[in-house]
Amino acid sequence: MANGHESTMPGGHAATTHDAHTGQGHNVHGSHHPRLQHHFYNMDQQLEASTLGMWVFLVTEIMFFGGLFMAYIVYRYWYPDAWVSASNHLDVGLGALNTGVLIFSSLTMALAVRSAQVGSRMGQVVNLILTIMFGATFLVVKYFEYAAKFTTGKGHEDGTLIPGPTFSPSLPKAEQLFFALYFIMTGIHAAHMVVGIGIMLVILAMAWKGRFGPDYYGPVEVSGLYWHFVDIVWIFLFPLLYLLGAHFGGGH
Amino acid sequence: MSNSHTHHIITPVGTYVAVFVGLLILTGATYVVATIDLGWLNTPVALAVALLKASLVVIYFMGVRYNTPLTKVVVVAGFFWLLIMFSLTMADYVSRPWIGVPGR
Amino acid sequence: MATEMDLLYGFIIAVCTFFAVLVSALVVYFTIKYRRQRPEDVGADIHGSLALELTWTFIPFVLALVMFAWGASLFFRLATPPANAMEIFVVGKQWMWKVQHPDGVREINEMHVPINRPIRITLGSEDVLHDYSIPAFRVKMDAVPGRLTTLWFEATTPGEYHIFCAEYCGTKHSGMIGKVIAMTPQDYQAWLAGGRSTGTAAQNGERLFADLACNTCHKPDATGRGPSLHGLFGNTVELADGRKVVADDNYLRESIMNSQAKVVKGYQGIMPAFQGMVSEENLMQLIAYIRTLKPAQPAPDAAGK
Amino acid sequence: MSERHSYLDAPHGLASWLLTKDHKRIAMLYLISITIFFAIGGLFALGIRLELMTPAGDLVSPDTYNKLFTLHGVIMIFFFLIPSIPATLGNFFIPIMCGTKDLAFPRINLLSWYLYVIGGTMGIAAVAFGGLDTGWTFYTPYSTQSSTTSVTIAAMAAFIAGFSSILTGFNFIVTIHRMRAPGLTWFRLPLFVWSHYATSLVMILGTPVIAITLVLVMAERTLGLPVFDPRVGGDPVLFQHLFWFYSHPAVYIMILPGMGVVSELVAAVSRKQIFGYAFVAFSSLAIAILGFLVWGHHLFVSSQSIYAGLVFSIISMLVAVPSAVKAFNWTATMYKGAITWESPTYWVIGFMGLFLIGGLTGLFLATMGLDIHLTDTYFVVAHFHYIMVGGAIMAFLGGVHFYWPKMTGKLYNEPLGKVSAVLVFVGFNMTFFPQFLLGYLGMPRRYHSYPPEFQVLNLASTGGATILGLGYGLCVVYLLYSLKWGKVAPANPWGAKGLEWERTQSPPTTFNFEEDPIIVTEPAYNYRPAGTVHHG
Repeated sequence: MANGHESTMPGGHAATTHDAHTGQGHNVHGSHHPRLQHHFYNMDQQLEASTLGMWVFLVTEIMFFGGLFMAYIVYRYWYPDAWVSASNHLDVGLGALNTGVLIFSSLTMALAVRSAQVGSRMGQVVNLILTIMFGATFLVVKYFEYAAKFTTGKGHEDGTLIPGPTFSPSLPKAEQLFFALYFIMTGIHAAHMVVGIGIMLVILAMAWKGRFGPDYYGPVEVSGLYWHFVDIVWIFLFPLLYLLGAHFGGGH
Repeated sequence: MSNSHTHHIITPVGTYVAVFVGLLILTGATYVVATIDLGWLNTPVALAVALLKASLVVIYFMGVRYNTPLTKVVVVAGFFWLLIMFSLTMADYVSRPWIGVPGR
Repeated sequence: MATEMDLLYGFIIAVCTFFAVLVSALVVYFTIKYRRQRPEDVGADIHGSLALELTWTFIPFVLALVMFAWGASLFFRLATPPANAMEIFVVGKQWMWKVQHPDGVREINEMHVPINRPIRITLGSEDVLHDYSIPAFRVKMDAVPGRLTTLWFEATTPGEYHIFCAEYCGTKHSGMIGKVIAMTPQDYQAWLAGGRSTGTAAQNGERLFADLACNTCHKPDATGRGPSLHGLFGNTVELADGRKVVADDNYLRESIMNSQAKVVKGYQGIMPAFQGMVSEENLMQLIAYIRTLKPAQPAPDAAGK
Repeated sequence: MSERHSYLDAPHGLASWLLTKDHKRIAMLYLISITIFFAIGGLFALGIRLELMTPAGDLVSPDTYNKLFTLHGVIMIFFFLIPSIPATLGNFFIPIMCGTKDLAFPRINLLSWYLYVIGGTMGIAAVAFGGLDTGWTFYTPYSTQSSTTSVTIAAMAAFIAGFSSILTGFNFIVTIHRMRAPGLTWFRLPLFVWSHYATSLVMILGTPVIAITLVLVMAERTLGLPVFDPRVGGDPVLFQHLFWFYSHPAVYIMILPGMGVVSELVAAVSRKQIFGYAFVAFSSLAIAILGFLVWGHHLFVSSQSIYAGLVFSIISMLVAVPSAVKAFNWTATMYKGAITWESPTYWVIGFMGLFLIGGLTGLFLATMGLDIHLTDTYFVVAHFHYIMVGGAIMAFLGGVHFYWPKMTGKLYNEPLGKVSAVLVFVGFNMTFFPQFLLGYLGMPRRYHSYPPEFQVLNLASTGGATILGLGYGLCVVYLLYSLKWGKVAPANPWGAKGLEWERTQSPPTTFNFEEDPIIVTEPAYNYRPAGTVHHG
């Protein structure tokens, strides 16, 4: 059991082969894997640690976005009318389009992880490229949505929808709260998308080099978790911001 | 602690595609429902659909189905804490008017 | 109230002192009594005692609940001013307190009050958070921009008492102080008579109501473009979206400053928002005036509210 | 145990430290950085106390004074107290107590330190670019509309430091779940690990909320996006909800690790099994969880609904119970112990005295009717200093004195260790006990000048602060001295139990253990192995 490799370099090769939790020695992968970090017993423990780590990190992300949703709930409770009328200024079609785009990207992401699990290099590369492209599409659509709010437009002919001095004076003041939250929520979401695309580019490069396979796909899976989470945030933002019902004469 | 080999189970492509189709259908459904006036029910329905969609992503795409119980606890805990924040803060906002008009 | 609060304070001090002395004494006693004699000594093989654990979980639990209940009942009384209280309007502004008496006398950083009469303070803020704190009466309340808050007290002994701003508000936070001057009712009346009044708060509010042209839309009957304000205060209002709210100070405040927030059923949201055009003091005068408006006709006028 | 290279001397060079992934080296990097920030925060405190010697605001201008107490708070909370025990002692000992070579994510651990340094540098930059005068609480609308100081830089600094803290907590959680040595079950873990687990929960669940809240403040200040602006109908009280959702639990980030250290110390100095292990362990979790449900007790006079106040008040009262359980269990642990009279004992007894007062005075503030009178006064200042300085720092220094031989391989001057413990205890009480009285008499906090009748108590406080400062200074001197001239420490100078004492050398090797430990019996607190004779 003693490994005797105390002087191994970080990322090195010292490894023993017993399970950390049951204490039962079992030789999963024969000799240790080159991607096994020195402080893990085996690849299973390493993978479990990294997925748990990502889930714990996603919990912090839930709370991070949670603060925004909290503000949303409070002001929507206070100003239901302003919320409905402000929602009218958003483009439901583009919002729905982006929802679809993100769902597509989640599918290709899931397939990219699967390709790594079954050891298909091309599958990983193709699916990751698709994921990145869908992500980029989302951001482009978002750009056009933002641009429409930076000038005058239908329903706000006398000003912009940017809270502050240029905000359309004919609209209720509380709509500024809506748009402040709209820009911050979608902005932070978009920032997460940008980070996600950056991560996917790195993963793509690694996949291209054939780093991943059935024994080692932790990085693909873990970054996939992050990508799906960003998708989930949008799944909530879409109905809460765009679909307040009033567009179509409904209640709220 | 679950068997450490469970996460090696590989989801078939068909499952992923089915979930994907389901998500698209739900997106369409929530859009259609929003066009119908359900009164106060509109938002709960929209949220329920969103929750369903999110659950599909979490369970299938993110693979919680095959993950350790600990992962499930972590996911639930995240939402539970969110609920704590929402409910106790709203306890303030909802009950502010209860005290009535001072001096009356 | 101050006496009752000090009684509770005394009770908690007694409980705390008891436990602090108990634990400290035990720790010191054990340290001396069980001092290690030989380097190789180890302690007795004791792992715990369920009975003890339950005891020292239960006793603090009960004591905590007693403190909670006692404190909460005091708090409720502090939060609900008596109906017969005399109302004084106070506005916090960086860095002064502006005080407005019911009959219109105003002062800055001083507040003259009669003794043996509950005083209710309606508190607003012109800029940032402040806090109107009078330690001698054990009361304190934040002045929150965007809303009106309330506190009340009753002075029993003539004298001068500190007013502090207790919520940090910038450069001269520690200079935002003043004094309460509690006087006998006769002295208070004499003091009021010596002060220069420009009419009562409600009279000033009435003047403003005309100056700001509120009266062109809000007419005594339901004929104006805006709802009638007569008999409004303290009653329930039905909004355009079907919600019902009580027309309290904060409702009136919001409807003036941020008029689109709550539109009354049957009316258009056409009133301009007066945020930035009406000072907090003027706002209080307007509210004082609107409160005085009695129903125009005896019959209940639900639609016009 | 054969002498091998310790983590300190293999490999050499500055780069090997700045790029290290060794949790022990990162702990030492943190120890150095937080000491620097403690010194800076302490200087600001010195400025505050000097100003308050006289009732008139005559030493510094009001604006300078406001910056002094703001920066004192920001630096002490975000850059000293929050990382203090977790990032140093926790970082160093959690992997060892879990019987593993490192934390689960060594690179992220290093990243956490770099984020801390970047945040800290921005904090210093905020001082350079006009300071900060909002109070550490960043209350709106003062912070968003009124203040002309570098609020954005400071908020960014706290934001980045927050992520450093999240990463630490996240690493601990994964490590404790996934990296424990074979056979090291949860109930064989030292209570230090339990309390850090609870702390980590607070870090990962609470910190993101302050992060987003600070983002909202920055957005309102720089981009004009009004989320808390009352002029468009926003609610400043919403900021307070979001702020205290993190910042009240943050108090437990500061004190829970201290409770963990004290649990270790009480058992070790008494050479006795901790009394009621499960109760102490679960009380940590109870404090962490209940701690999330009480933030509204900071809002009793802020126009929060009184009904919500009731809920927050009663839960606040309940937090007192697990804290009391801990205090009673520590006391009971000493019963029939074999108590040494060495330095760690002095620190731990000091902790218990101060924490007791700090905790009990919390009851006054949780009691709604009394809180109205006491909140925003020096009573509150005294209360939280008893918890954070009397509790957390006393425990931190107790832990440093206890673990110093293990961390550095050197023994410090034992008599001086006792002298500084006594100085800190006496100085602390002199500084902060008068502030309870000041608060009861009504002196508000954050006051640059004050009515003359409060001067005597303020003078006493300043006098006490001098002694307190001497105590801390002395500590630094003899600990640094020991690094060069101290006696070489044996592996287990206290005769304590636990993996860190019995299975590693002093200081430990890079990978901690000679061989990976496999645990068959509780490693910590096992002071009475079966069959030994009772010494009475």
